[in-house]
Amino acid sequence: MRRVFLPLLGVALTIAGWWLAVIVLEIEDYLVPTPPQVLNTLAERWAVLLEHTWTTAWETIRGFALAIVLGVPFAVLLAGSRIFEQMVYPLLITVNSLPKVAIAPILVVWMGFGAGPKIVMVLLLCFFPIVLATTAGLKSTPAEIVELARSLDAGRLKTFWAFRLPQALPQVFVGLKTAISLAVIGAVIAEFVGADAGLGFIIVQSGASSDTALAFAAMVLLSLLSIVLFYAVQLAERLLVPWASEH
Amino acid sequence: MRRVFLPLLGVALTIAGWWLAVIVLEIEDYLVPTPPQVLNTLAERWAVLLEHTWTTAWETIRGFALAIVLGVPFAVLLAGSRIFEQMVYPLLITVNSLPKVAIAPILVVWMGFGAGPKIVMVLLLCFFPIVLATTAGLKSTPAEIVELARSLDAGRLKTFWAFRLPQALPQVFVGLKTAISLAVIGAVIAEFVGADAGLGFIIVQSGASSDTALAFAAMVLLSLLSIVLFYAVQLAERLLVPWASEH
Amino acid sequence: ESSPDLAKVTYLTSFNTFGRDAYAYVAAEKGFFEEAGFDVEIKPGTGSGDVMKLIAGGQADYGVADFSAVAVALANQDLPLTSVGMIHQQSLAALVTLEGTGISEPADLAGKTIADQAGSTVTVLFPAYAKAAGFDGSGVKFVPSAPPSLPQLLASGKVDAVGQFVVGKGLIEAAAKDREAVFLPYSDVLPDLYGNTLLTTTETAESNPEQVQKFSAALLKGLQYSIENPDETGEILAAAQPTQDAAVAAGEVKLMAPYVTGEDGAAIGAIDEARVQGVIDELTKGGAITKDVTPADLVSFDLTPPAEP
Amino acid sequence: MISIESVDHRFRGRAGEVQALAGIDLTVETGEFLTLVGRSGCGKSTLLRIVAGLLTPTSGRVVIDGEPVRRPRRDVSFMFQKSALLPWRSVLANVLLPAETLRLDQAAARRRAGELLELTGLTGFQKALPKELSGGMQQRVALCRALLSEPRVLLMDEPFSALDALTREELSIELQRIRQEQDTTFVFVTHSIEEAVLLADRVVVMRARPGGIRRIVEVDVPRPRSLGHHAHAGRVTELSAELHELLLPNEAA
Amino acid sequence: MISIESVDHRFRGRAGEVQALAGIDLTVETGEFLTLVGRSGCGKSTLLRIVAGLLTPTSGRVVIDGEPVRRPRRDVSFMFQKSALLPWRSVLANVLLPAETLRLDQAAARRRAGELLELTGLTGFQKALPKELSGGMQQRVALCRALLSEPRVLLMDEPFSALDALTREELSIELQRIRQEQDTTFVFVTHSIEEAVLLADRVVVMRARPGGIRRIVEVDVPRPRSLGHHAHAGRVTELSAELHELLLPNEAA
Ligand SMILES: Nc1ncnc2c1ncn2[C@@H]1O[C@H](COP(=O)(O)OP(=O)(O)OP(=O)(O)O)[C@@H](O)[C@H]1O
Ligand SMILES: Nc1ncnc2c1ncn2[C@@H]1O[C@H](COP(=O)(O)OP(=O)(O)OP(=O)(O)O)[C@@H](O)[C@H]1O
Ligand SMILES: Cc1ncc(C[n+]2csc(CCO)c2C)c(N)n1
Ligand SMILES: [Mg+2]
Ligand SMILES: [Mg+2]
Repeated sequence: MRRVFLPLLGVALTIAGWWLAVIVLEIEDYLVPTPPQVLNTLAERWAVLLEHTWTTAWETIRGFALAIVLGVPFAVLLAGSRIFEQMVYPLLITVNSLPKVAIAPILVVWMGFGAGPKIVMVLLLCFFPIVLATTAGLKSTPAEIVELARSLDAGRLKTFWAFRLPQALPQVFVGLKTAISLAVIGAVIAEFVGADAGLGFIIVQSGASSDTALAFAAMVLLSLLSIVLFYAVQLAERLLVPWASEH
Repeated sequence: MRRVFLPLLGVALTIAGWWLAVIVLEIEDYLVPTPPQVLNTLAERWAVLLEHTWTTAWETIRGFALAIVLGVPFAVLLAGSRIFEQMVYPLLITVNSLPKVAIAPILVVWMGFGAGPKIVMVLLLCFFPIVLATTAGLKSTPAEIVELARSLDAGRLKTFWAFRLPQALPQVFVGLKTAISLAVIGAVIAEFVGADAGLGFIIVQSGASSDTALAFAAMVLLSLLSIVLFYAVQLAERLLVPWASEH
Repeated sequence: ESSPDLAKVTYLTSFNTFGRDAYAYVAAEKGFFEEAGFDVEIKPGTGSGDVMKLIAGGQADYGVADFSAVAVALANQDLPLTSVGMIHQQSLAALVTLEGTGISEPADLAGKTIADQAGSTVTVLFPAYAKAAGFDGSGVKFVPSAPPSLPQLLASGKVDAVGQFVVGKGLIEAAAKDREAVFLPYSDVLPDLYGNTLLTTTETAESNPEQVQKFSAALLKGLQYSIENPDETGEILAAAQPTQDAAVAAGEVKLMAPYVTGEDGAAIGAIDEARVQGVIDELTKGGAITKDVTPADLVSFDLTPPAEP
Repeated sequence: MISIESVDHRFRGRAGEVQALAGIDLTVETGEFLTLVGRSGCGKSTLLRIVAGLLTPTSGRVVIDGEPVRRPRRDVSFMFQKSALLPWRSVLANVLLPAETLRLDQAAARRRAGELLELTGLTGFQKALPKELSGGMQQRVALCRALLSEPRVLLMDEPFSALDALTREELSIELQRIRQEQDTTFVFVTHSIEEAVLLADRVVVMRARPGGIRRIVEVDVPRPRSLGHHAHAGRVTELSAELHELLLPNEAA
Repeated sequence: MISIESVDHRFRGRAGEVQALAGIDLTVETGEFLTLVGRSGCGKSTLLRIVAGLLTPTSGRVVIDGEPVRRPRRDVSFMFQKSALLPWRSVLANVLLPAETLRLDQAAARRRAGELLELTGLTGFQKALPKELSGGMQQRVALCRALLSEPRVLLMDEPFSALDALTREELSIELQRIRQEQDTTFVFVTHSIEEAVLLADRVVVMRARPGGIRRIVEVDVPRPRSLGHHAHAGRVTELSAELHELLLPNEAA
């Protein structure tokens, strides 16, 4: 009960805080609309907006899954070889530090207007946090567990699956949660360039027509999407790491 | 020696890879320039570029520092109270999931054209990874250390400083490293929107004059800045967490 | 639904799917493209720079971009692009301020602060504009800002004026609430400045000139129809793009109409070599163009519609 | 005085519910040295943690010096079964930890830490990190830490389990000295009957599942005591045999 | 046969360099039960880890069955001083771990795991997580794990330190049975002289700093042996006294 109720209360408080801010700070509604204006827009256009939300969600999910599939093995390589790590880190940081808005057009020129560039952008944003956290998690295996694995003559693969990964899972999930919260942004940024669907497209459209209520409606959906995805990851964590109780 | 040499080799390989990609994939230079073109630009305009790099760096550093100063205590509150955590998380995710490019203009309208919006933007990007990792770190204190702290009648503050934080530091640093790699992007995105200095400004400007070599020169400096800041954080980690050897 | 003998082409709007770009949807809806033998996929563009890259990179066959931006890009870089038809005979670029700020004519701008997209036509050609308008532009401070924030910066009083297209009147007034927007179009003092132009690759222009001309003619027919029927245009756009408002779009089209035809009554789409040279000269003076370019480097004059109607 | 009043404790775990303690009633006099013996898993650690205020019993309560225990007390020191050293602190810093949390006089604490490290044979390892120590050395560091604050009550959970006979004996003597000088109350868990008899005024023998008190054996051997041959060797052997008997599984008692 | 050939080991730590082992020469026959005793910190665990192939000695080498040890061998099982259980695995899954890594027959391994858990009194805790067990129960789980694969060589580092006397005795008998049936070679570290004498063919007494062998004592008491009173009690007492003597700090021997 509380697990569902408190987050909902949190959402309610967020909305209340926003409304209060709009009133108290006398923010003009061309800058930040009031919740009723946004709710109105949501109510009026929900069918269209939901469709665009789904477009963004599906891009996000695919990119995120790809980031896990590529990032975790990459982290295993990094954790396994100090030389590889030291050589590859600068490249990783470079890729991560490029402003994604600036490289989005390049991706579209390469890959076209389809879901490709969006998925790649989500991947680009999610990869680093996943790799960083997973590497750190894999490396933090306690000495006695490493020795145990060695003494049991566990091969590389077995050591990874049976000893290092389960131990690293709590940290891997920190990376996944950081990543999923960025993932949606990745899709949206890619949609800013070369898209005719998705919440990012809606935001650009509304931005250029000063329809702040529409822009905020899209951002509300974006946030909800992020929250849902975040809690989905958290649920996966609860199921996969039940032994790591918190203190 | 190796600690410096291998990352440099990594940088060299990155550049070589880029060059190769430009040649093999027959990428046109209006899209991606070749390394010599970029080096040329760097050589010709290094004085100006360095000044802009410094602008971005200083914004980044202040925003990152602010994110630590605000994020760590916030994480302490989150780790300490389950109710607070469950209520506040949706808000955090919301803030984190907003595409920063979309809210940058609002910040500029509020705070003007100075360093303010840039610092806030860096803060916005850095806050979540720091909070997430720190919270996870603080919560992963082993049961026996929690009991030890309790049995020694350590107060809340002492428990934090002497027991939980040192134990969480390796994980905190994962958050800091994720954050610092995003920090520079924050500054750059804010500069896209309303600035007359900084690497973000250079990128926008070069875009308008179709000077891709200049844009890439700025991105090279951006990457170097990110790499330097990343390794600075890593150095801090080495100094502060020497006891956590890696396995 | 699409007939197999139609040529499939991709077309990019200049920026998103507003009234100012609605004519492409009109050409599609009214069947002009199909009549000309095309099955056109219309994609929203994201500004001149991206449109040029996407066409050059082969992701789109045709697209629309600001002619000044095209001139700068083609002069400074090796972009395999060419103009094959002019959408706006006069540039839509303008400076906008609000009533009550004490600016009603160009000279009032002296010493003021203006926000504009970095490197946009408004910024680049401001010295030429000031000179032509006869005031001292050297004291004006330009603050580079993101396009979406421009109306808000103006409304909040952070700046005295912003760069904007003349069709953005509704946009500005939506932000400024009851205050009226005062537009100072560049075309008032720089009538030779072109607005958006239709682009394709030099390769397409050389290898398939008939196709280019057919496409251009179909698109321009849509343009013509749209300025003649702005309200219907708004509805066509809203039908194709549910997030657009028909009335707002119609308003934009009405504002844009005089810029499409131009003052001298040139045919829709026509490009004049002398005027192009004039644009190049101004951009060179302003420092935006640093290399030698000729009008022929920018425009395929043999493919453009004839100047006289 | 510590009085344990009808304490029950149940754990709910993966393997179902475990009744760890049932109906424990016990009084420990001030200055008494009480040892707890019993088979592995019979609830000794659980009982000690309840006395320490680290665990709230399912029912019943513990009263120390007239005050019901709700949370750890400053005058009670607990030595855990696992050393629980802070891996980022040097040996010395680990030992000095209570000086920080309990705000002891720093200079005096440092002096005492030096003495304790000397006593436990750890001089020269002050700067070492816990992971650089052998198992027994880690246990000795934990012992030093528990002794630093000169507490009124010392709860020790198998403090000598990783130590050799000689070290055990030396440290046993030290514990007896501390008790004599400071009138400290000891509750001491051990698996060594020898140790129990050597140190205790009374030995509490526990039974398992559910954990309960089987018998309390008074050790009526005069002090100072030491291992090996002495005047009361006969009585010691007798007591040891009795305790051995009591620890047998079937309910012989 | 295990032969340890002039093994030296130095650790470089925060507190400077520690010479943990110096010039160790020792041969353990196949099927022999060797116990290692020595004061805490004298290098017992270090020696065991070198034999296990977990640590490469600074100089010297270990040869098992004619093959120099470079990394852990599949036929050698190591039981750590700290239990080293995987916290995310149930008791049963922890015990079955070697079956996975060494690819033992699954059905047979499950049967054996059930027997071992029964033997160590852990039936009913198969599904429990390690943190839900008492210290001694955890140690028993680690013991079951070490025994699962029926190794040729068993290296055990204080395997009974957290167990009560009775459980120790029961498990000692089991170890002796295993040795008899499978001709397993044991190297067994303990702090209990009683245990050393009860189990060993030979007891190696180590000296500390640097760790070395002080004396090797042959236990010439016929098997089966058990604690308490029996025919050879006199010899056992004698040997125990000798070992006590040898463990004294000053170089008496
Ligand atoms: N990882 C390490 N780094 C530095 N020094 C170490 C390390 N491991 C052990 N030592 C040192 O080596 C010496 C021997 O340690 P070892 O663990 O072998 O002792 P032990 O005989 O097993 O002691 P105990 O009976 O207490 O377990 C000790 O002085 C210890 O400080
Ligand atoms: N956190 C826990 N969750 C579930 N069960 C627990 C927990 N802690 C202890 N138990 C159970 O309570 C019982 C008593 O445990 P306790 O640690 O008190 O035993 P002990 O007498 O100290 O044993 P040992 O001599 O082995 O240390 C055991 O059966 C154990 O499984
Ligand atoms: C989000 C966004 N909205 C509108 C435009 C188009 N636009 C409006 S004002 C202006 C500058 C004119 O000087 C431009 C290009 C854009 N590019 N990006
Ligand atoms: Mg216990
Ligand atoms: Mg040891």
